[in-house]
Amino acid sequence: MKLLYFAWIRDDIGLDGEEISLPDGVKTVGELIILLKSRGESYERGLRASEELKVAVNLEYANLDTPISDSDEVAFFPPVTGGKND
Amino acid sequence: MKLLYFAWIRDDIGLDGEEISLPDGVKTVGELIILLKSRGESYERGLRASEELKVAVNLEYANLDTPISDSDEVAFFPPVTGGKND
Amino acid sequence: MIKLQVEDFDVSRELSVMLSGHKQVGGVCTFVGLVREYDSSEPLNSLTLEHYPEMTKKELIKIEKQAKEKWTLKDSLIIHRYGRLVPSDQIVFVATASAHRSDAFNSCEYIVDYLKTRAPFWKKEEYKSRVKWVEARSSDEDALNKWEEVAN
Amino acid sequence: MIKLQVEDFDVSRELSVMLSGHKQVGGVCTFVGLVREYDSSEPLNSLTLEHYPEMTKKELIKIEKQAKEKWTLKDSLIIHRYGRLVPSDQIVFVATASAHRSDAFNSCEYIVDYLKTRAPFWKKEEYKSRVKWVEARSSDEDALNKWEEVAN
Repeated sequence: MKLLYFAWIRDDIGLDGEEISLPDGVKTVGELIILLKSRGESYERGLRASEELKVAVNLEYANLDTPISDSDEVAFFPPVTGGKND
Repeated sequence: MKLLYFAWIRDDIGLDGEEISLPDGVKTVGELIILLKSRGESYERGLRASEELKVAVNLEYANLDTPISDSDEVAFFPPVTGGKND
Repeated sequence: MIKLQVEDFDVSRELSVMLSGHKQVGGVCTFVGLVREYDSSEPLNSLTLEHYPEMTKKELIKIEKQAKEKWTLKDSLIIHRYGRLVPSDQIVFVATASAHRSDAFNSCEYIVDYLKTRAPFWKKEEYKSRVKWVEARSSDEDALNKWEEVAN
Repeated sequence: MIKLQVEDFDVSRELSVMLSGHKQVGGVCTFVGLVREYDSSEPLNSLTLEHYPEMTKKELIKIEKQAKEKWTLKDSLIIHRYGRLVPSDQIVFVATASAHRSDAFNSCEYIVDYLKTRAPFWKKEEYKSRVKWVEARSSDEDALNKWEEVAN
């Protein structure tokens, strides 16, 4: 599975992305977040405040219940602030 | 008094404007229209359909009751169609 | 700023002149009105815009002032051409610059709606075989009514 | 049409390319978003726009498609820059061309509102002494809600 981290989540985790193999029993975005947070403080910090964390699975907005598989691309990012700074 | 005619009103009357002296008893826009219409068929036609006729006295939108005097500029024109042709 | 002119205008240049010196503008909404060729059997040769210069200027200044009272604008610009134009020519340009985009959008639409019904311009369409004065549309008056409701 | 680019854009040129061949366009509404310098004690040095390229493209195509389903448009264009920008730089350009001006205004504002909340862009502000990620504003979500109400 391909993971991507953007904006301050990337800064916190210290990686812009990584490849992982999805362990058995991790079948949703929510379960993936729990798994990643268990990897240490930088993940804990980067993926804090779940309600402000946005997730996309294969380029589509997803939520905690969205099912995932090993062939997916999952991106984690903060609420978007595009367009312009008004 | 200075009179101005625009768009198809000018085409009908055959003048883009004229100077007239306001006779006694003509004290409003409505009375001025009656006076002008009495001048002949071209005025009758140009100033027909009073509800679609727009009038400005000294550059401000006016109505039939607007008072006028000999020093005023009075313009007659159809509903405006500016901006663009959408 | 108000400009009434025969000449065409360059949108980029007008925007950059307007924006120079405004560092707190977050967004600019603009509207460009063009001479439109209707789906008709007859192609439009030209559109001639006649206006009442002194009154047009006065009305446009008034419309711009009202927009600046209703919304928080850093700057605004209205350019209106007159004279003989051909299909696809630019007729009118309205630009409103604000710190916040909703102010820019609303004020720009407001100015265009008012301009269509208050500014004394008249359009004469020239086709191959005839010349025709364009008649006012009631939908333009309807467009104005929505702003009255906002005001009340 | 969607363009994601580092380079600046010229509004006049983009408009004339978009409009060439559309003789029935009566009006074009555009929005230009700029890097804004806030009234703060500290001047803004730069704004860096990061994005998620594949997803951004997909989201912008979706937003444009939705706008074209809701309103009658002759054409539309969304240009969004990314990378490092400085105050007063152009960030985003949205243009919608229609036979009728209300369709142009509404669709342009719709696209800008959706773009602000759906397109995966993040902004990092660089000041003399600090660097700061810009946080999302709830007023952007509010701006979206008005379109939901229109839809219902």
